[in-house]
Amino acid sequence: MLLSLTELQEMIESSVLEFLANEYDFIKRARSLDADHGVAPQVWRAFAEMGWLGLPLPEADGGIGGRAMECGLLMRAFGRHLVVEPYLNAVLCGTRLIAEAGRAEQRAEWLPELVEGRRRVVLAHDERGVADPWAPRNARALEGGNGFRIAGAKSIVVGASGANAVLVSARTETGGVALFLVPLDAPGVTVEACRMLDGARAADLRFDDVQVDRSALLGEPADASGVLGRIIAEAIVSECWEACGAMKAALEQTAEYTQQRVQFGKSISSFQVVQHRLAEMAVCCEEALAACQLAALSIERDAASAVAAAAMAKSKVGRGARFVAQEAVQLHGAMGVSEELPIASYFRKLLAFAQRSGGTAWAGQRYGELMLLSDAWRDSRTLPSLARA
Amino acid sequence: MLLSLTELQEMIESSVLEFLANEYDFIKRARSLDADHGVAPQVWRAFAEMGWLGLPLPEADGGIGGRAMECGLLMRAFGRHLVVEPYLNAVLCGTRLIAEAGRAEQRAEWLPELVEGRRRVVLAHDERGVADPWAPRNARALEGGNGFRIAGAKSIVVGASGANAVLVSARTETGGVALFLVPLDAPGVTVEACRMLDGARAADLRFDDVQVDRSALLGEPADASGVLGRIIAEAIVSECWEACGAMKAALEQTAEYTQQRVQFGKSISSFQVVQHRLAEMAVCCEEALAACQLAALSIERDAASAVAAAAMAKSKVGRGARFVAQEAVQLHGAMGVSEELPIASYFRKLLAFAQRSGGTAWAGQRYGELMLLSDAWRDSRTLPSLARA
Amino acid sequence: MNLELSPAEQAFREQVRAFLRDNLTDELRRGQRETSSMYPEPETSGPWQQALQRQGWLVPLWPQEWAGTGWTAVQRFIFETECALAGAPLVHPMGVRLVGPVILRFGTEEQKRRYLPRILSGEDYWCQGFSEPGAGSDLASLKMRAVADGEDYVLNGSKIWTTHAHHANMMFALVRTSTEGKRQEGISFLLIDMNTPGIEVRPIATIGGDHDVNEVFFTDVRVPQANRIGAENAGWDCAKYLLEFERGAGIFSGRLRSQLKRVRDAIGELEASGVDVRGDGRLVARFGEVCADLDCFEMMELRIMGALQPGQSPGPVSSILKLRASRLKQAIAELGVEVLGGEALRWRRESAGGSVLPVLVPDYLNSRAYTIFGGAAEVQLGIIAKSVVGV
Amino acid sequence: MNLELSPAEQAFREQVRAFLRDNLTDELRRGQRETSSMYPEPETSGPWQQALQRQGWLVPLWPQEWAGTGWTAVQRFIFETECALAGAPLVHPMGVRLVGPVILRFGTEEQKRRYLPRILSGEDYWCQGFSEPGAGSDLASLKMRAVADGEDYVLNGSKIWTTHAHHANMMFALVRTSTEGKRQEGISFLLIDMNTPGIEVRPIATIGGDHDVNEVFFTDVRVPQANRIGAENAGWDCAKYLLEFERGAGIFSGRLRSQLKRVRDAIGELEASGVDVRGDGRLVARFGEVCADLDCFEMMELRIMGALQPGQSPGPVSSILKLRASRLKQAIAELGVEVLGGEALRWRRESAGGSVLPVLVPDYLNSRAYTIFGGAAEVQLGIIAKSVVGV
Repeated sequence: MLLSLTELQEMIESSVLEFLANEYDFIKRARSLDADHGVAPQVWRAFAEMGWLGLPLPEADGGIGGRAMECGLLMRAFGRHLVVEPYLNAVLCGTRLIAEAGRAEQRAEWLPELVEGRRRVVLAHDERGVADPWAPRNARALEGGNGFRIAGAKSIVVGASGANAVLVSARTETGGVALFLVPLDAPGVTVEACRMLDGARAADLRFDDVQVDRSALLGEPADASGVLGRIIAEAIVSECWEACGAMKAALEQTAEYTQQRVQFGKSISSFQVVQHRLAEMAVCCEEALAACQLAALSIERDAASAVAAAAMAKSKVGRGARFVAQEAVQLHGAMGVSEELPIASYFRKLLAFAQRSGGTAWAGQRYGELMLLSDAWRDSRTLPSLARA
Repeated sequence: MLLSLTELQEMIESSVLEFLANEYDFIKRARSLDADHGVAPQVWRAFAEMGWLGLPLPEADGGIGGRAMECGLLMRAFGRHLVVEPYLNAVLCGTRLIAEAGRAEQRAEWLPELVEGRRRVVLAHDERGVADPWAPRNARALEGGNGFRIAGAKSIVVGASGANAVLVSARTETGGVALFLVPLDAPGVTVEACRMLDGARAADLRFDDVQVDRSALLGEPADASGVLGRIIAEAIVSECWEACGAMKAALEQTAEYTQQRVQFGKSISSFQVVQHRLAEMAVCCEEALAACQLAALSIERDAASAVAAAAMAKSKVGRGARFVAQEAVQLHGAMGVSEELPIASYFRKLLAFAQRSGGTAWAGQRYGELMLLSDAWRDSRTLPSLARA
Repeated sequence: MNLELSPAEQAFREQVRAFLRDNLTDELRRGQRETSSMYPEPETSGPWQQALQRQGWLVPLWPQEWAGTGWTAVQRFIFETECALAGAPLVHPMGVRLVGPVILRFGTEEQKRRYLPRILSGEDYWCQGFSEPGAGSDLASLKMRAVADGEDYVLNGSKIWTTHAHHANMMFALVRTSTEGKRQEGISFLLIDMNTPGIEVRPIATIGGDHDVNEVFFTDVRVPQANRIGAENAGWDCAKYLLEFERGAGIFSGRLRSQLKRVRDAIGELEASGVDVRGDGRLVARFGEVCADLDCFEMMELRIMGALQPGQSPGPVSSILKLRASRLKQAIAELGVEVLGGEALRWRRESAGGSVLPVLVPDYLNSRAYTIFGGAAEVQLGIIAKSVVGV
Repeated sequence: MNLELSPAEQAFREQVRAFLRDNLTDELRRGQRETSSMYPEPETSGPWQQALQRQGWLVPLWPQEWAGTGWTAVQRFIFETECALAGAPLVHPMGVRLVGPVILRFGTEEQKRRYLPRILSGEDYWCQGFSEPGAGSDLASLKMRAVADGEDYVLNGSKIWTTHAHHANMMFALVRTSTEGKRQEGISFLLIDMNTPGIEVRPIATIGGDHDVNEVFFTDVRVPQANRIGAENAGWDCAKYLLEFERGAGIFSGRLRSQLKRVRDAIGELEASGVDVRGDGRLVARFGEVCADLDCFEMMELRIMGALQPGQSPGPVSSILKLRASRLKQAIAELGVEVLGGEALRWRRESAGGSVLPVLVPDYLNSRAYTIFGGAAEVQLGIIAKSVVGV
């Protein structure tokens, strides 16, 4: 058992934090907010140069071989600095799915340019009205001719505007789920860009009987739900790490603000209710970190535990995020509801997190269902599970 | 519109409070706690002498003609003093059902002695596993011979031990609900007494094919679900009033205790977090009172609104009761979890309230369902509803 | 106690409804409905103010010689509730509810004759210059100086969080005319023409993306001393009176119910487009709890506000109303976001065909201000502890 | 960071399991399972203490020359977790975890030789005399006097909330030996034989109906000065060390999970009797949230406690653990009551056939004490604000 970070983990964390502290402070962040598609070219290039666009990929693919923990540390730093670029959906979902599920020629065609930051592929999975990230999709792919005809709609696909292609999840006639690599300029694809609550960009996509070659199918013509389910679970854990970083930053900024802000002749941090509120926020931050660590360290134990780990982390971090965000704004007073300080942006970021991937409350209920169905919860969740006598 | 109490209401409230202050302080209350069946004979006699055993009955039946508001004020005072006697289930349910639904000979046989306190009849309606107070019961009454055969079980029937008879709700063959007046010594009735969380007494009742005459049927052989449903709704509102009184007393005692209790050289009421906690408790008490008033004043508007009013009040008062009870104990420190002061008894009383009649959370959900099905919530809930153009 | 309306109250209610039927246009309704910030824009509130003024119902609480209605408190509750439930715009309160009563109470005859008619007609649009960067909940620490110079004061300093300063042509402000004695004793209450040279209005972007508030800078701004209300250094009395008057004026329950309608309408819209919202039991329960909270708030408000005599203020118990109203506002807004689910991630899609969906997220974001402005929740809790609980 | 066990850790875990298989009887398990108060009765904790002592595992944190195990922090986490999840009784902590370490650190050789073996054997059953009627969270305000008289102290005063004083033959207590100087500087740490004349134990009934705590009255009780640990008036150091040691000793996550098992078993029992518990989506969600809370607490506890070096204390961050453990205890207990629904109205039906239902309500009632005793939640929040947040 190792309860501290490895050298690789420390290196990743410190290099990301250093880069962002220099190149992504709250002022410079406006470059990304204002950039086309919410991606500042120099930032994305720097991500490539630092190797982060290949973070989750094996070294053979030009990656760093990072696993859930390493990705989590990077995402936490991203959360701390409210990074706008669609790293999660592009790298941790799109690139990674191609690396893990793609056929050799797909990997060869896409991975080098994705890792170098010259192209971007994002996952198009969410659909309006389907909260459960693991539930079957309504989009369908009908086999025909030398390929497939895709019909359906994907909602608020993060990073889709500006991407070269999307990985569309769709139900096939056999009842399974398949992923298709579809360029956004393919005939029949409609892209309606939108801005998101946290400043990122997304698009609603419509696929009106889009005809794709058989080669667009990601991987072998088999059910992709296994790998997709696992990568969605890991993505949810990554988004929890990101929230965790934003929560901590919001706490720190609030603690600092309350020390500076004087009312009734003393700093407001000297009021007992303010102190207790800050303490409660700190507890939420510690618990959120524990949720992320536990999820990252246990998510690879087996396939069944991936969904549980994601639901657990989402429920816990989501509830803490709501409290921290609301109290951070409240303790900032009027400053908290204006754009004079970054705190309003943290609030929106954490709200966006809470609403994503089915939402906080749903995750709690899902975790409850899973735990009541199995006896997994009866055992320690940190010690590896063992047959109990 | 009259926003203050009527003379009758003020008279009832002050006489109940005066009686209880003299005859039911926390020490004298032990008489009732220790009495057989949780009923101190001199207390029940006094209730009769004050006329309270006929409070909800028309004057023609020897009553005072009290409606929901008058009953509520009495129950609030009962809650304030943690009255142990089964007034609610005996008088506001049992006696009242006989008065409202009984046939002339049943009314003549029972009402005088009930009002005089010489006999007691309680409603036996709750069944294990059926949370919704308005849901159909599992107990059944089969018609046969010159009467009915009743089979089923009733759970934790308040005041059953020591009662002369119970009003059993049971499904009939036609699918309706009927009420039967069954003496507790009837063959086939098993009475297992138990003590309750709040010190009151109850019993689990089993009816093993209990044969009763046709005359045991309360009222005409028709469906009693209308009157039963309404009286259950009013009983729930009454139990909210009772909780409201207990909440207010718990707040007052806590405010007083925190002013006396010195820690770190000052009274703990001078700590800001304690002050804010007391303020939140006071807000809960005010809101609970409003819930009770609104329910009492609107419950008789129409039959449909009775269930809604009860669910509304239960949800609101229940949530406030939980907060006030927990904070009262917390602010009392170790004194709060001991029997050295009454506060632990208030905690148990309020917990019992929260668990009763389907529970607080269930009531909120029920109210949500009702409100989402109708448009009633779109109109003011205080101003009488009117067709809107 | 009873909630039945007397025949007179019933007739009054019918009269209000008839007025609403005849005067409240769909356009005005839509303007209010699509407002996510605290107050609607002048193009929505203005015409409605004029309609009320024509009817003689604009300023119920003013003395009858100055267009007051002489209504009972219950009548006023009926009026406010009916207006809110019908979806009528909120009248901008700065003139009619804030500065007007101060002028009525402390102004000279000349000041009354000059300002009150223009408040009633809407010719003057007012903003409030109280808060400063260093003075929020602790208002008495305000610093903006007004130095007497001939017949004028010369103002230097700044005001912040000034709602609709960019629309206003007049401001009422608290300024420091003395630094001697207790902090409260050196403050004066001034009326300032916003077109005076030296005034600069800087917009402040807010969390919900609306332009609602501003910072207002004063550089050597000359304001006639004749524009002072009350005596020099007696402005704190005006401010206290203003706050006291406001406490007796706000009826919120109808407005909150109208906000809840918007959430219910969003459920309808989403379900019409195939999203199953009500299948989520937790959301149904939350809707029920918020309804119950609102119902009780309405009853509490009616009991407290409906029992007032003319000119009476509810006293410290109004802190309970203020606290609960602000939290209910937030709870309803949060319910709206829960109803949206993943759709909440979308930022300000244009409203199409009267959809209420785009307004819900900004409404939630802006709702966070309700426990901050106008006496933060923490201040209210302190008042409740001291004055209601008595510790 | 990783959670994989090394071969040595794995082997240790197997060894613990084997020990539990061989020594943890059904009777001991049942004794713990049916305990609704904070500590099991001596008839349950005693035999288990003896089994641990036979194995040499009773006092992992003591020095190895005094029966300590020399385990790593991770081993201790494994041990505590396995014991708790297997349903082993809680060892009564007053001797082995509270007074023992104080004697080890501050006691004379003679005191060590006299008391420590009797702590290990269970021959002495200890209780703690810290709190007084006027001294709760503010412990330093304690007043019970110990006046030197010859070779003895003469004690007058009272202690309150004394857990298991009615079982104990020994008490360690803080007493006031001086009223000079700072309040902390006049306190001494005494070991008191409970059979000394003048001691009277009065039971205090508690909210859950258990007899757990007592008030202990001292009237002219003579205690040899030789029973003082450390110097006169230096007892505060002992108390601080005791609290500090305890902070590094508690591993709660397994115990909490074991409590949750009881709730899950109640669901099973109710469903077996025909009650549909899991049909209530809200309850399922609450179960999920409590599970998530518990999982995260376990991870947090492992990360903090598992990284300690021998003798090291986690410092102020232990306040987060204490706060969360106490709230989780309450949340699990409250979930138990929710599961019971209307059945919760029943007071203490006799347990029949190993049913867990009767224990849930008293457990909830008693759980309210967890945010009060041993450093109230408010005290922990104050520490967290100062030492973790740094305001």
